[in-house]
Amino acid sequence: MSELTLERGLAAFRAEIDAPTAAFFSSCVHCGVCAQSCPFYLETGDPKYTPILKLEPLRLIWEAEFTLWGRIKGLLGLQEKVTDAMLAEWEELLYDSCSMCGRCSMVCPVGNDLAYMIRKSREGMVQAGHAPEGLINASIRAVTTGSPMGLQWKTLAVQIKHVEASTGLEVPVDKTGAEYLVMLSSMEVINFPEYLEAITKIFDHAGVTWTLSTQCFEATNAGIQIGNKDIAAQLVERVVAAAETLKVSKVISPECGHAFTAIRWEGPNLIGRPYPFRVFHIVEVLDELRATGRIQTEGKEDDRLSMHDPCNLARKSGVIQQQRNLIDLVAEDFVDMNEHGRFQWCCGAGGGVSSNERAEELKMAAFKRKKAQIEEVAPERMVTMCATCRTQLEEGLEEYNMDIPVIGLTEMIADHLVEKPRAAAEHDAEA
Amino acid sequence: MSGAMGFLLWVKGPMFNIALAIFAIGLIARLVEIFLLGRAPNYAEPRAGEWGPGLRTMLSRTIADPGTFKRAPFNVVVGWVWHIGFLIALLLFIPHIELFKGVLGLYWPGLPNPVVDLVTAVTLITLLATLVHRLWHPVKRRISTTEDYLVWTIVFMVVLTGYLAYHRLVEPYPLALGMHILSAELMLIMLPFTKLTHIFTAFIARWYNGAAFGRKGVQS
Amino acid sequence: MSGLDQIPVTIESSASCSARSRDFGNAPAVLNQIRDALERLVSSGEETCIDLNAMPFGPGDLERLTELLGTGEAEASVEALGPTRIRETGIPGVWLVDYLNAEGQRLTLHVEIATVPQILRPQPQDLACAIERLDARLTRLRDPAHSPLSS
Amino acid sequence: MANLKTPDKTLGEGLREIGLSRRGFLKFCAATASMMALPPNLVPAIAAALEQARRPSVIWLSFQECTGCTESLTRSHSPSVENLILDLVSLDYHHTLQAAAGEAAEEARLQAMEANRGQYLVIVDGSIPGPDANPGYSTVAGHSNYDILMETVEHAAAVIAVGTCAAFGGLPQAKPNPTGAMSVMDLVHDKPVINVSGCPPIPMVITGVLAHYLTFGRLPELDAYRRPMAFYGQSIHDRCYRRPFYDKGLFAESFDDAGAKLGWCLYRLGCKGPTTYNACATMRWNSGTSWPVESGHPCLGCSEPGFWDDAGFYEPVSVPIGVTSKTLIEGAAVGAVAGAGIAALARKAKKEAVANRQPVTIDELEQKL
Repeated sequence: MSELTLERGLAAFRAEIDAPTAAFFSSCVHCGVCAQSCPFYLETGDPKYTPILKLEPLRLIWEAEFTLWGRIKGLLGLQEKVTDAMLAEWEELLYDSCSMCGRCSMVCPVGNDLAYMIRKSREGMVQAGHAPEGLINASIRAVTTGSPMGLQWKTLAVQIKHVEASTGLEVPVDKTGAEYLVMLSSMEVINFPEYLEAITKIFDHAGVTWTLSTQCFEATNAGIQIGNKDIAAQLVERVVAAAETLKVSKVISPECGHAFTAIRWEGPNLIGRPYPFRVFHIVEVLDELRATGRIQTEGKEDDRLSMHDPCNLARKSGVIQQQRNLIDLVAEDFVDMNEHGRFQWCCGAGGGVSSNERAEELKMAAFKRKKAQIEEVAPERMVTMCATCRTQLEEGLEEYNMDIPVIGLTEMIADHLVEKPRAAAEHDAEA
Repeated sequence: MSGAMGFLLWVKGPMFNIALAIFAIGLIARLVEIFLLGRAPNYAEPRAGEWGPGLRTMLSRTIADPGTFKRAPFNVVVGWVWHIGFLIALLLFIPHIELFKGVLGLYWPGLPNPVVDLVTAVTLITLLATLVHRLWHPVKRRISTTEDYLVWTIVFMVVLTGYLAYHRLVEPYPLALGMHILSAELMLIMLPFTKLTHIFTAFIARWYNGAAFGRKGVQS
Repeated sequence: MSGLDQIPVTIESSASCSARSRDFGNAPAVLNQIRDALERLVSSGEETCIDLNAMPFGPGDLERLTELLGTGEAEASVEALGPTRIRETGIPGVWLVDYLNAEGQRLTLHVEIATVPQILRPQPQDLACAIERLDARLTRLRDPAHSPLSS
Repeated sequence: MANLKTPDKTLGEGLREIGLSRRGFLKFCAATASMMALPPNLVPAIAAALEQARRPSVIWLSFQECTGCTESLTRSHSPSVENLILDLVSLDYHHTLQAAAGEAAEEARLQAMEANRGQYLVIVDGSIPGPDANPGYSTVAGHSNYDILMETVEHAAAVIAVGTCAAFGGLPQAKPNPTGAMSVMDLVHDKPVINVSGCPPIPMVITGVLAHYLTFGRLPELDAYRRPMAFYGQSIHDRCYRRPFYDKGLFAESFDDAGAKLGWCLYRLGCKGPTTYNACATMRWNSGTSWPVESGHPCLGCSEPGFWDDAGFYEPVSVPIGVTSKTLIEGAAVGAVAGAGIAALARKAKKEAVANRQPVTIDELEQKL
């Protein structure tokens, strides 16, 4: 029976090295500025969490096998080797203390995209058998049950019934030819059922045709978080198959950061072909509806609101202005954090850290950076658009006894929809 | 022939050729190593092109974002000062321009010697500051390798010997000049095989970074 | 041969010939050196001699220096191994001593800071035999057989 | 040249005998001090020493040379003092100047050597084909330069190598050095050797060194290249009246530009002043009239070893020797091949890693729990 070995790990590291990786490692001057962008270092003060240090195994393989000098050093017996013990030591650095937020990639003076290389390093770690237990479990559940939390359609079916009862609207399921296929995340289904109700209302209000798929409802991708292409590709294939079955032209990624990265940016490359449909984050879709006048809102929230940009959505996907357009529609007193958008700070839970139980302490330490940011602008409530971020914010704020509720942006929009202009809106749209 | 003049003629002649050849071999090898690796095709629908954002990042990374400046002002300011000082001394000192003219055939106007002299003194001080920072700052101390100290030493030696030679503080002068040229040659030899490569590859790295983010609609 | 007159010749005005009426800034340094020496002369009587030949003068520097020093009242000449011309400058106690060879070419040029330049003073060894020499002449004067006078 | 034995009379007595007054002697000493580049306050000491000095015997050997050094010396323009110095030595053998010829000339040399055994000075101009070179490149009376040199210096008090050829090999030693030329100090190891380099040396420097020997009876303080510190202690650049322009960064860029006319620094025109140690800037040439830099021409560095093989007379000091962009291009070509080789190896390994890649399965992951 096959097993994960160091050799397979080294081969996977090797296979990941490309021109950008080589350019990045060639350029690092050990200035340490990346540490100043990493919440895990800043909030623990432990220099081993310096981002570039986390990449040492990948760098060693690059140096030994991809450079002239490394080859010469190898012949002289001077080249350091990557060992199983080293990878075991680095497991904490590559998983527990990195949310792949990509902030270091934005500040590195020589332009190294460190998050890109963390993602690559995890490929090697999985093949070498050095992934954290929490992420292994999530991956196994995702592949075997379709959801990293083991959630099944029947649970969702119950939710759908509730939504239909409370709104009096139909939640379309398996509707071939709808414009949008709506994907969900298990966390939303369990923790934030308001989301499904909100989009049901908004799409009804805007006259959008959409559907859920019983074949696949889960957009999150444990394979991306653990860092394995095989699992990630399997999970993406399920989404693609569902979309192709229902012949939709657009797929909507839910309020979840890494799910968007998985199906929007990595998906086509994992399956090795372009999609026959386009992928949008729900925030992008809502902003598009707003821009074309298909969302009519009334009333505004009058308390002081601030917003947390999910890393995967803002810095790593360029969705930054859209959520601000939407919040301006429904909030009177919105204040941005000092560093937001592409320079926002991670909540600390991304990149699989939240699925990695043993990283709990580090995760809460990293949150202190976000907490400080929140304290700076002192909002009464926080708005965000990622279920993982939202959970982390809620847990973190509670941990520090800060009475600041966190709400999803989509729900907030749904709460302000104009009640009866539906016929008119449809009329406008048709006109 | 031996002695200081013999040493100077050796570093100006055979040694310079050796250093230049190793530099050219190493640098081109490194660049070929990088570019021949290529990138996997990207099937994800792009939000924007790669070239524009890539080129912009090549320049924009020179200036730190305000947050980083606030958190690492020493890195940013001292890094800037010594890099600019080094470049001014390297590119705008008239004897150096004559060297470029002699080897490459390219030349440009220079700065008056006292200006370069002042800049060199500032560069030396800031270089010392970077060493102190490297030894003192926990992150820098943790990630520093022998190579970092070796590279620091050679860069410092290049500037220091240049300063000593200009002020003729070492006698005889051919020895002072020879030591300066030799230091520069050692730096040239080390360049393609150490982090000094960033002089060239940082711009490639920045392009890839800018292109990757730019493709996703973010100016990095 | 006819090719020679095809070479273009331009005659530039004397204004662009820079060696005239321009100095390279070395005179003030020497003047300061002279000033220090004068102070020593006044306070302790110590005399100083500066060899201007050893100065890295540029064209015009020497002229500038002598111009700044000016001309004094005393002038002397010594005929020994060619002429030596001694000239007091406008600064009392500062002398220019110009050693020339028989063809009038300069051997060396000194600035002497002294009450009287060394070369004008009788030499101690000469002074020692001065009385002897004068006595010889007196003897000759008393003994008419040895006239006419000659040395 | 008849009297081959060093006379017993002192220099002071000799000068007095030819009717020089004490003032004349003082003047002679002042001129000698200036010539030796010594400060005027040493004149009394020089006078006292010269008073007691004795006339040495000098043998002048000329090897692979152009007679420029002799020309420099004999055509110097303040003959009275330098002639006095030369008159005060007993020049017992000199190819160009001696009246005797053929065997009589060689006999004079041997006689002088015998008569002044252990006390005579040997002056050499020109380089010497070394012991391993073909001796036929330069012979005198059928004897190789090497043999004559070694024979003559054997009982000498000291050797003065006059001119860059004798001091450092000079022009004959320039690449590819067909005659296997060597300098005096390459060959003479057991006698004091003083180098008076320059192509030619400043005449006053040649006589200055003789005067020093004459005055103090010993050799002057020497630098690392065995040159008298008094003349070679400072570089041309340090004593150059155009130095302030270098310091300000004002350079002539061609021989007829405004900078050249204003007398700016000649560094960019190839001046070797920074690396050249000589007394031109203060002693000047042609009886103190001018010197190369004053006449608007960069210093060639003629008093330094290897000056003929440096980058070129009109290449600035900072320009490397024999380096062109060709080196870069050739290096780049080799680098491209090396880089491609490494990249090919890496790509092959990478391809293999991809081809042999085993997909991660749930079972494999489960084993790790």
